[in-house]
Amino acid sequence: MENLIALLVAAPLLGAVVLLLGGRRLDGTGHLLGTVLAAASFVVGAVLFADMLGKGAEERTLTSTLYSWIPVEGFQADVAFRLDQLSMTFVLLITGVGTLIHLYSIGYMEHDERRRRFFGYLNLFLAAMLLLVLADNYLLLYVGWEGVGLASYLLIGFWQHKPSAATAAKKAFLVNRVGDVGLSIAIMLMFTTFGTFAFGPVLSSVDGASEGTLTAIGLMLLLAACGKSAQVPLQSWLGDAMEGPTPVSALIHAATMVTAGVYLIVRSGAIFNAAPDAQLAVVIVGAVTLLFGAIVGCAKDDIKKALAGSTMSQIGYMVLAAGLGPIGYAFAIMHLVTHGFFKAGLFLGAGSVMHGMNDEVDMRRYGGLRRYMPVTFVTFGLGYLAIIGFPGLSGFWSKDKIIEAAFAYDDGVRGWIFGGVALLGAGITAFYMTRVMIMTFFGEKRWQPDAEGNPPHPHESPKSMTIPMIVLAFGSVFAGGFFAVGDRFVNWLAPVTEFEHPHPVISVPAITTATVVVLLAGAAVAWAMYGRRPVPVEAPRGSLLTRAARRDLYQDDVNHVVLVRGGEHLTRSLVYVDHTLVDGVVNGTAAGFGGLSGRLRRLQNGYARSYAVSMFGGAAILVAATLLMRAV
Amino acid sequence: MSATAVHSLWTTAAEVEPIGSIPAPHIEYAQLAPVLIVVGAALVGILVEAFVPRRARYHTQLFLTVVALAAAFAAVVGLAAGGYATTKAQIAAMGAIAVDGPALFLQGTILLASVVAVFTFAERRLDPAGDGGRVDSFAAMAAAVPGSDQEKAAVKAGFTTTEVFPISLFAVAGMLVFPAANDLLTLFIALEVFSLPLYLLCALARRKRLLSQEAAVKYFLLGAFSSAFMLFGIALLYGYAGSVSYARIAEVVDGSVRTIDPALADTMGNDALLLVGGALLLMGLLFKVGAVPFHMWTPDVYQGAPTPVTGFMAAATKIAAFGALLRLLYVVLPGLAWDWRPVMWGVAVVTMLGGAIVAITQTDVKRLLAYSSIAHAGFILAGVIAMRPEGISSVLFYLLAYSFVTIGAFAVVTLVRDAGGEATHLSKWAGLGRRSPLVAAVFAVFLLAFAGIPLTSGFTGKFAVFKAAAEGGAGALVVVGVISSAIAAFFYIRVIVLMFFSEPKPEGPTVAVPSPLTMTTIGVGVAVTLVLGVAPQYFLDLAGQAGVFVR
Amino acid sequence: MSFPILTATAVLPAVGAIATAAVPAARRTAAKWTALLFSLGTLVLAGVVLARFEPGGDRYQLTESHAWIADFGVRYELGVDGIGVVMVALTALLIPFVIAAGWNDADPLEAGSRRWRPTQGFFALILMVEAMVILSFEATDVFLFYILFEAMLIPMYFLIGGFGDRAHAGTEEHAAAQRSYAAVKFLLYNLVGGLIMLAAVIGLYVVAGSFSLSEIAAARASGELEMATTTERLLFLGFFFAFAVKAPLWPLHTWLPNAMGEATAPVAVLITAVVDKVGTFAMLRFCLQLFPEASQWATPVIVVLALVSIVYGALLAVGQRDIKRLVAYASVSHFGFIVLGIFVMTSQGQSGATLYMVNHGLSTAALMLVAGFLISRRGSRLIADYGGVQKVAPVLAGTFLIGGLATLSLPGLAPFVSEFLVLVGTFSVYPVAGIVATTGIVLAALYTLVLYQRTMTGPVKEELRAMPDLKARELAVVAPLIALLLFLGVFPKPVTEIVNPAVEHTMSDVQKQDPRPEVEAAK
Amino acid sequence: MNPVNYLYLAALLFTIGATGVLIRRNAIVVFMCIELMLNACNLALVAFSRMHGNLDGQIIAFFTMVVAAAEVVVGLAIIVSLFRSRHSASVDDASLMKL
Repeated sequence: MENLIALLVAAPLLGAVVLLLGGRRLDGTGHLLGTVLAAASFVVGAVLFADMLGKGAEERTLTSTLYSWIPVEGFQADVAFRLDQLSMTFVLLITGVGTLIHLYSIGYMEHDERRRRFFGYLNLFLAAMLLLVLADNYLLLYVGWEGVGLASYLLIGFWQHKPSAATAAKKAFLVNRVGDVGLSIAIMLMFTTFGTFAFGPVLSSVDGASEGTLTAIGLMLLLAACGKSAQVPLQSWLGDAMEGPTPVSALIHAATMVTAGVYLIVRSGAIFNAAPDAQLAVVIVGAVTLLFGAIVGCAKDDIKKALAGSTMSQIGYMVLAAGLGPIGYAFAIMHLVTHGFFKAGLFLGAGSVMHGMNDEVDMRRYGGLRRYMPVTFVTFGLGYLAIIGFPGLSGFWSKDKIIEAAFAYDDGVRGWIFGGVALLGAGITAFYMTRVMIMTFFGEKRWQPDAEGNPPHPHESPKSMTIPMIVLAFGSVFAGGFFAVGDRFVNWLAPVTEFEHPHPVISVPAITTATVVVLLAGAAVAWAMYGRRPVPVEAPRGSLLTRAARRDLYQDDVNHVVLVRGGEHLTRSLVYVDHTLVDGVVNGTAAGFGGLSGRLRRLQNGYARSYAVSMFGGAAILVAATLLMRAV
Repeated sequence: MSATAVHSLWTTAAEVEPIGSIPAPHIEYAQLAPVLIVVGAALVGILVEAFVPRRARYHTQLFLTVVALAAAFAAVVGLAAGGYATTKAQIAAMGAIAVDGPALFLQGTILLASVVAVFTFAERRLDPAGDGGRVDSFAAMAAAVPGSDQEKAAVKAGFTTTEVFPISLFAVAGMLVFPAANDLLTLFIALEVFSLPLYLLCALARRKRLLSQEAAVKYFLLGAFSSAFMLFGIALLYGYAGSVSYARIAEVVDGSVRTIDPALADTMGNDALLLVGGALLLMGLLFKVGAVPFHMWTPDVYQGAPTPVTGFMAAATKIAAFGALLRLLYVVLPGLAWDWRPVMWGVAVVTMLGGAIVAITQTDVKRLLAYSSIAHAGFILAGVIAMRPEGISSVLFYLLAYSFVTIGAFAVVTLVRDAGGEATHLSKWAGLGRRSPLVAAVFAVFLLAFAGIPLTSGFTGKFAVFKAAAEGGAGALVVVGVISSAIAAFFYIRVIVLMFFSEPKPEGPTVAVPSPLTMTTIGVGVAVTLVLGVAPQYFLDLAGQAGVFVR
Repeated sequence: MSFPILTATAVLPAVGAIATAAVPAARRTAAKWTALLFSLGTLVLAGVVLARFEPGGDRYQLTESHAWIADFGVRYELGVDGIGVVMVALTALLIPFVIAAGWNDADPLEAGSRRWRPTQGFFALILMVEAMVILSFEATDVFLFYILFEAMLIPMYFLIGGFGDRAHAGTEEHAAAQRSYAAVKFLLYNLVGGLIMLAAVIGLYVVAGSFSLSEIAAARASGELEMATTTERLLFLGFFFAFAVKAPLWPLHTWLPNAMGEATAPVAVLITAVVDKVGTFAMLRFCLQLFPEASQWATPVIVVLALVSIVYGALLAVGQRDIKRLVAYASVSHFGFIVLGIFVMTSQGQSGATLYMVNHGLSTAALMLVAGFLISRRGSRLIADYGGVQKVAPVLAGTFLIGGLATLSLPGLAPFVSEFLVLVGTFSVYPVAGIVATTGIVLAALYTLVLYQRTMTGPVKEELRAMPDLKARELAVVAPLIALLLFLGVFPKPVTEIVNPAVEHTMSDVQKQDPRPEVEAAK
Repeated sequence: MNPVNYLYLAALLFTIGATGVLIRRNAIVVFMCIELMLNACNLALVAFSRMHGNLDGQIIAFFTMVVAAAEVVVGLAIIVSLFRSRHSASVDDASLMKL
């Protein structure tokens, strides 16, 4: 069985290599090959899953070491895999959703002449992501970590001829790099502290290390997580990442890659458990992002950007949960999975809408689409109900648990604060998602002809696109319930993440009711604002908050002024310094000698008698010096 | 003067030599063979000028000269093989001449250098042939006024100044004696014997005669001036020690003298005589090696003199002068080391730096090489100062290496010509590498050797002297030397850049194809440069064995 | 007396150089092939050396020793340790690519004098450089090394000054001026460094009375050779200065951008990927072995300089408008990493540094050569003159991207391994330095991706519409490099296991132990 | 009388000669000044010879005269040729080569 693990990664990797090196001759069949290999990976995952279920909770962890990667004195980095319940969860999510989205892309990218390459990149992503979750040590995880970053870079910038896409891709990579600094420093800290960075040894010998060190490691891991999972303050790239093709947004920037941060934190749970300060930081980041994303989501008219905001916010929930420690890990992952289903579904739905609307993304130019694309409408609607946490659907189970856990964060003020934030978030979520729903599928048509002037003819998307949507819709409806009933999911994960029951500051039923009330309120407000009144095609100026939210709360502007401008000035001045100062010193010396030479050679004035003088003087000096030597 | 005084004069004299038996001087002809051969050949050369018909003179003289030099060299080798360089080293000719390692090594070097230099003297393919046949780079009729009808006639008739061969032979003879001189008188005579012919040779350029004459005048006046100082120094030393023999003076200086008569005791008490005398003598020699501040004749003379002569001077004079300097400092004045070493330090430093710095802004190849020769003099001085056997051998080696590079370089200079004769202005050398890569490459090799780039003789020599200096505790001097080498590198590189990386000028000079003579000179130069750079061990051994003075 | 394989590795290219130079002016292609074949032959020999080298064996293997200049205590002593053998292999490996990449760079534009043979000269010089570099990696005699260290400047100088990049702004004269300025700057910087080293070399001889690395090291170890602290420090500085110029280390780096900017891309690769490595290699071999105490004394300063190089180089790379200068500054940054790794004196640091030399060689070669192909197509080095290349020449763009990703040391590509090793090695002894250095990886991403974005993405520039994609020859040059980058990225073991023993030797020279971890982790 | 005085005289003459070389323009006169210096040396030599009571000094003096004569031959030849081509014997006119 162990040997199969490598196969999980190998299959999509093979696909990537073949598709990218294959050249034109694969243009016809490339996408099929890619999809098949993704599916193959999923099948392998399923087999391993079945095998795992067959075992007792304790011996479910599989490890396999392929070879010693970097053998250097006192430094052991192996290419080794670890398949336990946690990674298995991810494997299934990644390969499952991944396969569906491959399927979807076949239709979605039909008319793109570079489709083969697109599938190559998708496979590359799957390979990297699987490597990330299967790695048995942090360094190998780092490889996957940057690998998914690369894949996301390539896919965001897939339409490279669009400057905006290229810029977005670059931005994504750079912001992620900042996070990666955190990860690499964390790894170095582990190395200096434990002399290794393999999961087993590190996590099992945490007790020995000082809390300060662990806090440092924790914070560094958090920084990494912020980068990858678009958490404040490194969230700015996610919105722009929507430049990529919609399947990419669905797979990478909703379902899987962006959740890697959560995985990292949960995986490193032992470290965080021993470093409460780090945990607090995690919780705060989660809470802030949760609100940040939600607010941004409320103001965006670009459907994908709105969903992106929501993603940010939902991941905020997960991070918050992960920060709560053993009471939250399981729920974080659970929400991660359910979110994977419904957010992917939502994105695919959005993609399907755009597909029918000449790639229009502005919701103000949609309206009344439910009649024209029923399947999309239904699936999207179910996803919508799921995400707002409508009782009974996936989102309800996972999110509600997180809110409970948040209230349970050390009985007292903190519990109230973070619980409240989580609760509030739920309300805002309901608001902006309702807004999206209404603006897209209800109300009157506000369609506009596209740049070429041909009006849109909305139509349902081909089967290859709708089937994945339907499957995901099922997921978004039932997954949560399935997981929650009898704490299936929690028990499943417990051996890895350990679990203790949260004890909220107020009773669980109260919290649940509060949640439902809040979300209904949110939905109602949204209906009042967008359902009852007609939606203007041109966005109104809007309140201060709205305008701020449209500009991602000015975070980009700050970055631009501080980092970009500042950086440009810095480099420019450095270039100047290098040229004038560092170089100048040398050239100056040379010039100095030249001048000296020019002055000295004037002594050579051509007059024999002056030469004689110098000789005479020289003789005099010689004599004088000799006598002087004797004198002293 | 009273009779007793007169008598005492004799009697005191008698203490040096037993009364009444002033023996007939016995001369070890064998040991002096090199010098004698050269002098003899020179005299024959005069006769040839007198009696052999003009047509035949050139070949006769060339043959005679080369054979003489070769024979002399053979004699040197013979002596060295006979152990005179090491075990049987001795003072010959009534104490006048030392036959020892350094002397023989330097004589050998001088002779070799002279041979290749004479080849360039004899080069006749470079200047366009006149009606009277091919001509070399010496004046058709030195006595004629430049541009006068008389000269035109002489040129038309294709006269050539074949006297240069005997003249140069005389110079060589003087140079052979100079480093071997074992008393001050011989030293002085040798100095004049090789200086006077050089003065003349400088005046004999075929082209640019005004410059040539000017060079001669400057060289002559300043040379005479310096030799006057030197002579005065000799006088004072003689006054101090009461003798001109090196051995004797040395004894007196370090106080190991056995018999002290009252007069000697009197003068010995007066250090001023010794110090001033020594200083002036030193100055005379420093003038010849072209050390700052006695260097100022060098650029002008090097530029004005006929290029073959310049090469000859630059190489041979330096060898001879440094030989004499070594002998003086190591044999005569070691007892005075504490006094002269600091002074020489100063001289070495200013010479290295001065030569290198002034060279940066030179625009004439020959002047450039002149200044570079000054800088090199400084490097060699660093070795001289070491005051240890390695010092001697390293200097000997350096001289060997340097002389061939120099002659080669100047030989290359003779090849680059335009209407006005040699095109020595640097601007004309632009793009030479494009027009005739071979010549440029060869010259580049020489320049790199001057710059002391590894795998050339220049590096080995520089390393040797610096090493000796460092071992002699002159580390600071080494650092200065290194710095000035860096400065020097700059202008050698400049020439290379000019030759290879700048576009050739349309009206640029042509590169004359020389006869086998000059080719040999250049070829030997390159060969020696590379051999001494890559596999110098044999020659280092030679210099090492030769590095012991007889006293 | 077995076959002197090490000498052979140097002699073969030298012979090749002569053979190439001897090819008649008209037969340019013949000259090229001669050069290529000889370089391949050298590669084979290097392979043999690699094969015959036993990682577990003596420190110096395949040694040769012959009397040379007894007066100076100089012997012709060769021998390779793990580091040396790897560097030899790297050099021998890169030269064929350099030659193939520069295939048409030296064809004379106008028919000059019939004796003017630029093409022959170009390839002959490259082989000459190869010979000297290889020998300098094998020399275990300080004097011999010094000679090569200096002598290799001359052919390099002619390569830079004589065969400039034809893509230049402004007139031919201006370009020529720029070129010779760059060449002279290169030569003077290194010559000054070398001469200062010469003083130190002489000093070393005066102190130690020998030039043989092994002898001196042994004498030092046995304590029979005592160096006064000041003496040792002065000598160390003399040596280090020369190597720091060559490496180049801030603030002695300014010759590199000029040289790499003006030279043709292959020559630029030769400079940064091959010749400069001699500097870092020499730090490892000579500075640390001969002057361990002084090295440790100087470590803090050097670490700081290295950090400055890393950050400063990267920032300047961001600020460049000229593609090749950008790569040059990137190299400055990378050399900062190498020096850092060498002087933090931990096994990881030094293994990393050695590995880094190899990987940097490969990655820069890849990036620079592709850049060269790009530049030769458009005839401009300015980033601003490009845009949207990936649309017209996807393969070129792809290879360029991979080269760039290697430069920013993306995990999975070789440079990541070495860079991370250096970082870990640094962090374990100088945490702050480690963190500062880590910022370098962000900047690296910045300049690489900005370069890629500006040149390859966006709408296609008019002038580039007709740009052809990589030709077979060019692909043949780049593909193997990329393959190697990938291979060593996932499986660096072949190199590390050769390097490790050598590193342990060095560590014992400087009497350093790796810091123990805080906690003994439960394995 | 005390031979030391001759030395003082010699020194004086030598200095006069040297000064002459430095201040006079006419090549011939300069040359004569040099001759004067040589003769000063001769005087010194002879004086020392007297003091030490051996003959070396006197012998050198003779040699010096010969050398001086030789110098005259060479020197005049050069100077005359210079004079003929420039119609001036001023050493300062001969300053084409400088810097």
